[in-house]
Amino acid sequence: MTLLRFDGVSKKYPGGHLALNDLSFSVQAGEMLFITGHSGAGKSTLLKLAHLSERPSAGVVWFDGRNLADLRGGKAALHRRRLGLVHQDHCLLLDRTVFDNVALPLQIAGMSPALIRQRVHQTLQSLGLAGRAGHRSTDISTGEQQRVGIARAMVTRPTLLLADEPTGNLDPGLAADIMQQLVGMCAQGTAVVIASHDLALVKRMKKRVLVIDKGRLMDDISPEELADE
Amino acid sequence: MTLLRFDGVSKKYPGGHLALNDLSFSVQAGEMLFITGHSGAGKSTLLKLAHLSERPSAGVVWFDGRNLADLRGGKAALHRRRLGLVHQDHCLLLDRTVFDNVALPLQIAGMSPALIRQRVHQTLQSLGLAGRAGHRSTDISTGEQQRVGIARAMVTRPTLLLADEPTGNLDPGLAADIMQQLVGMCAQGTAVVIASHDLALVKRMKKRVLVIDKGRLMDDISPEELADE
Amino acid sequence: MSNSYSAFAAWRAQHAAAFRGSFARLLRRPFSSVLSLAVMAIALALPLALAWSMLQMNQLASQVQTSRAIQVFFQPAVSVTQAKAIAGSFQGNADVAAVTVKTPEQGLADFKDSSALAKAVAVLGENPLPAVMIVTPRDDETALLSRLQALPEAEYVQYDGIWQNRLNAWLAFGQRLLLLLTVLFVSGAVLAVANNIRLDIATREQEIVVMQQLGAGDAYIRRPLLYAGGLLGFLAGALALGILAAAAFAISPEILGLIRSYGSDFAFTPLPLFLPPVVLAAATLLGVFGARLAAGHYLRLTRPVDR
Amino acid sequence: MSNSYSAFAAWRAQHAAAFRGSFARLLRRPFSSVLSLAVMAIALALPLALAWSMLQMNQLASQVQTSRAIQVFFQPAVSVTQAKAIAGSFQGNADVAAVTVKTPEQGLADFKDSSALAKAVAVLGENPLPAVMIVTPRDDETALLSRLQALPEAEYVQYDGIWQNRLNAWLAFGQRLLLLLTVLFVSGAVLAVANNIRLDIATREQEIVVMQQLGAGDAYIRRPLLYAGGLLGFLAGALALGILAAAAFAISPEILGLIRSYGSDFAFTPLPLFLPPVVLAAATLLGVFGARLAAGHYLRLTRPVDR
Ligand SMILES: Nc1ncnc2c1ncn2[C@@H]1O[C@H](COP(=O)(O)OP(=O)(O)OP(=O)(O)O)[C@@H](O)[C@H]1O
Ligand SMILES: Nc1ncnc2c1ncn2[C@@H]1O[C@H](COP(=O)(O)OP(=O)(O)OP(=O)(O)O)[C@@H](O)[C@H]1O
Ligand SMILES: [Mg+2]
Ligand SMILES: [Mg+2]
Repeated sequence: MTLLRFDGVSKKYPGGHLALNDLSFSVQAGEMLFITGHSGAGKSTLLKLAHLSERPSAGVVWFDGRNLADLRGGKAALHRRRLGLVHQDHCLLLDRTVFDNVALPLQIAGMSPALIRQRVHQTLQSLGLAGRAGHRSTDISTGEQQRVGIARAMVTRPTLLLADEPTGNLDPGLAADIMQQLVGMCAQGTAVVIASHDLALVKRMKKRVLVIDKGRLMDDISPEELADE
Repeated sequence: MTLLRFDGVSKKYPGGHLALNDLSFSVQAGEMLFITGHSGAGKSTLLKLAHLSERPSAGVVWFDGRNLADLRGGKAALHRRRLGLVHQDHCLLLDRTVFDNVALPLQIAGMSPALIRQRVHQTLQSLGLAGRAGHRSTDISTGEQQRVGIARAMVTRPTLLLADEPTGNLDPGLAADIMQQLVGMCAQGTAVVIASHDLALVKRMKKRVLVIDKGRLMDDISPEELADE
Repeated sequence: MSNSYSAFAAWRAQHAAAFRGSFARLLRRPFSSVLSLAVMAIALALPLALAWSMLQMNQLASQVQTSRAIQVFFQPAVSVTQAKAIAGSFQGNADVAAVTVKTPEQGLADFKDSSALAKAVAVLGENPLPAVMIVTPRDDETALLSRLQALPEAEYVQYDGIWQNRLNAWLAFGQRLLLLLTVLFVSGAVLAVANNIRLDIATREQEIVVMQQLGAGDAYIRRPLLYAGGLLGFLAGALALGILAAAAFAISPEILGLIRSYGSDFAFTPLPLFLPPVVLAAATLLGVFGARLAAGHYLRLTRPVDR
Repeated sequence: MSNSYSAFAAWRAQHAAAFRGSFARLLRRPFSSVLSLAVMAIALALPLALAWSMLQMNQLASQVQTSRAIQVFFQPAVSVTQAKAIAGSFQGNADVAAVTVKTPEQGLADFKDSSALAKAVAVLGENPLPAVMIVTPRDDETALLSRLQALPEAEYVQYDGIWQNRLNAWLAFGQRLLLLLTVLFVSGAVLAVANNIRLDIATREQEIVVMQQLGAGDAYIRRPLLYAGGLLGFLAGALALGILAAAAFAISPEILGLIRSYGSDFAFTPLPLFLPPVVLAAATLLGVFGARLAAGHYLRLTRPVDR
């Protein structure tokens, strides 16, 4: 089943810069997919369009059979709740604790406090942050902040998880660990789209890879092709 | 000549966490040096102590023959002006343009506007940001923001450049480019200390490497040892 | 997402959390909270003080109106019956609003009530007071005055027209001044409360952005801000009432002086009892309203896509 | 760093940049700037309006004091010389502050100046006015009053003591009220300006942090904040003067009424000319001072290491 589909999508920012140029591709439910490209290629822009943090200048983004252009206000908010987004600059609330940050999307969803506590602790545990739950999110290292951001996106068990450079501040060992967890989520039905410039990591994962350059789709490499190499 | 020296330095954060534990090493003027370690090992803490953004709980940090503990207020500010710091989370002024951000340390130093313009444009050029000078720093990609942070640290031609994960959001090609520029600065006499978890990059550079783990110095690998491998 | 947990329980929990959060935030920055509160409280206290003074003045002015009366002191020889007959002859006149006669006994009773002099009169044993006719003029009183003065039975006609006019002019000036100040201050209070809350919310812009990114609806984001606004408003209202009480205390000597100058028949209105709850409710509403406006502004400003 | 560029030029350039920056910031957010300005302007206008009213009242009260005088109208038969002799006999009395005699001619001149009635008198051809002695009492006037009333030459003794007392009580009340309000409002204005600027600076906390990280000294960081504070203060002061002028216009009918009730010898003090520059300077200083306080607070709060 096609979960996400870009259909001739372009994005021109107010300044006039064409960040995405006539991009088309689709993502199946439960699929894992990498997006690579140089700095400024348009990776983050692509994820923002899927997340409804930006709107396309041309073309249509489909999600679960719906045109995202039709979702406004409360409906757009509901759409965002079905997604998990790992921001490239973690985007945590700095005056709250690690626990509160991860609990936030569950609170927004109206989950019961007991269930929230259980879920959050379980997720923090799996990312090696168990000992940091009570720390303010300013008082942890950048790599730890990045993992809190990942935890916040994973904790709701979303239909689609968008991760923007999730391992930029992590060492290779930790990065591999986290990739394994994302693979685990995929196995449970979450589609995962990861923007990354870490070519070594991307190649090792042997998943589908989209290569974009200057806003254009240059290549769509299937896992089989990578396995052949 | 020894530029920077850590002498039995420990750092305990208010929460009680021991981020650095009895660390001693020194950096020569014009030397290039990498610091690696897992996420949360204490890399950023080490750089912050040298930059006087934090103070040690025990031990002494020497810079250019002076005990940093003696520098307070205006003197601490002057010390920071002699340094360039690339923050792990770029730390740009988001309501200003790329140009204004890079020009800021020169304005603080009281340089003439004409000279500032020349220097800033030259630095932006060398980092592939020439076309972004007039953009607001919110309106560029994260990798571009990271490069603006590098430009801001390089532009003053400091005695010591501290770079915290400067290539976390850059693709390998761009990362290698920027490393070359830092090597160039070294050749002109700037000592460069880089915290990085990108082991592949670190190994390729064949420079001295400090490995820290849980706040302790585990290894001090000389360039010769790396060349031998 | 969880069926066992009712929507109502979730709603209640979110409200409780929003309220606790607002309170915690207030306590975390005591310095700025106190400063903001002081500004809002003073802004609220002033229109209240002014409105109350105005009420007071209006009431006094109407009491003072009654003493526009002309008092005709009859010669001792004139009997009460005669006096009443003369009063009757003025009753229907076009420029007379009211006529009454005060008997010597009534006059004495007045003295007894109000003055130490009454004692001396009591000792004297005999009532030296004349009958007095009190005429309240309608419109221009000049003609009436000369008719009264022409009465052969009149010993002395007392009329304080000039002073009366001056006092009225002063009162008119005072009332207008108070009205002006009240208008300025009510608008000032609304502005000050709204601006304080707007600036408070401006420091939370980042929080709003993150919430929106996580898919929180406008109502969810607004909730803690509205609670914070209401809380600030309520506390400012309470502080304003305290300031008001202190001010009333400070001005009491002058009020006593005023009462003395009018004798005992001067009624002074204290702060009405219904005021505190009304002020608290209004201040809370004002805070919520200001927060609502400001939150709307920032929600539109930071909204990811619908701008 | 660069020797060809003088330290003075750098200093000047930094100041100019700081000032331009403050102005640009103000214009970039017109909505919040206008709101902040309005609050500060009203906060400043009120103590000014009150202080001016108080000045006015004090002056009027002292003018009114002079009419505490007792006027003795002599019988037509009493000549001016006789009147002056009687006046002389009262001159030295302990309870007399001043005595003057008004001749019939002076009395007529008064009428000519001020009233339509004067014309009728002029047509009459003859001066029907008596000589008048005006006595200003010192301290308690009861004894003096009965002595004057006992004068065989006196036709009528006019004295408005009760009304005088009442007016005095009103003035005392008004003055105390104004003093109270002025104290409240001056403190309110200082607080409002300081708080506004503090909240403005709170939204720039991140900027302060980055500057400190780059090695900027406190003075460098503070400079644009002080300029912003001064600019806000200056504009608020200008707006306050505008409000004041509008208020003076709105209250003018009542002031004219007051003047009429006192006849023509009532002097009304207009807003003094030195006021606008003084207000502007004070408001600017207040803004700079508030910014200085708030900036100090945030510099300490965000300082990298010296906390
Ligand atoms: N302000 C703080 N208060 C309390 N603990 C802190 C603070 N800053 C850092 N820490 C803790 O100190 C340890 C070292 O932090 P540091 O930022 O130096 O790590 P790092 O090596 O830079 O990690 P990363 O690679 O993730 O950036 C971490 O465990 C972190 O949680
Ligand atoms: N808000 C914006 N306004 C104007 N231009 C923008 C904006 N955001 C991004 N851009 C530009 O669009 C291009 C693509 O940006 P994007 O953030 O998608 O790149 P990216 O592939 O994520 O890069 P990186 O690897 O550096 O994060 C960049 O050249 C950037 O300068
Ligand atoms: Mg990006
Ligand atoms: Mg770090």
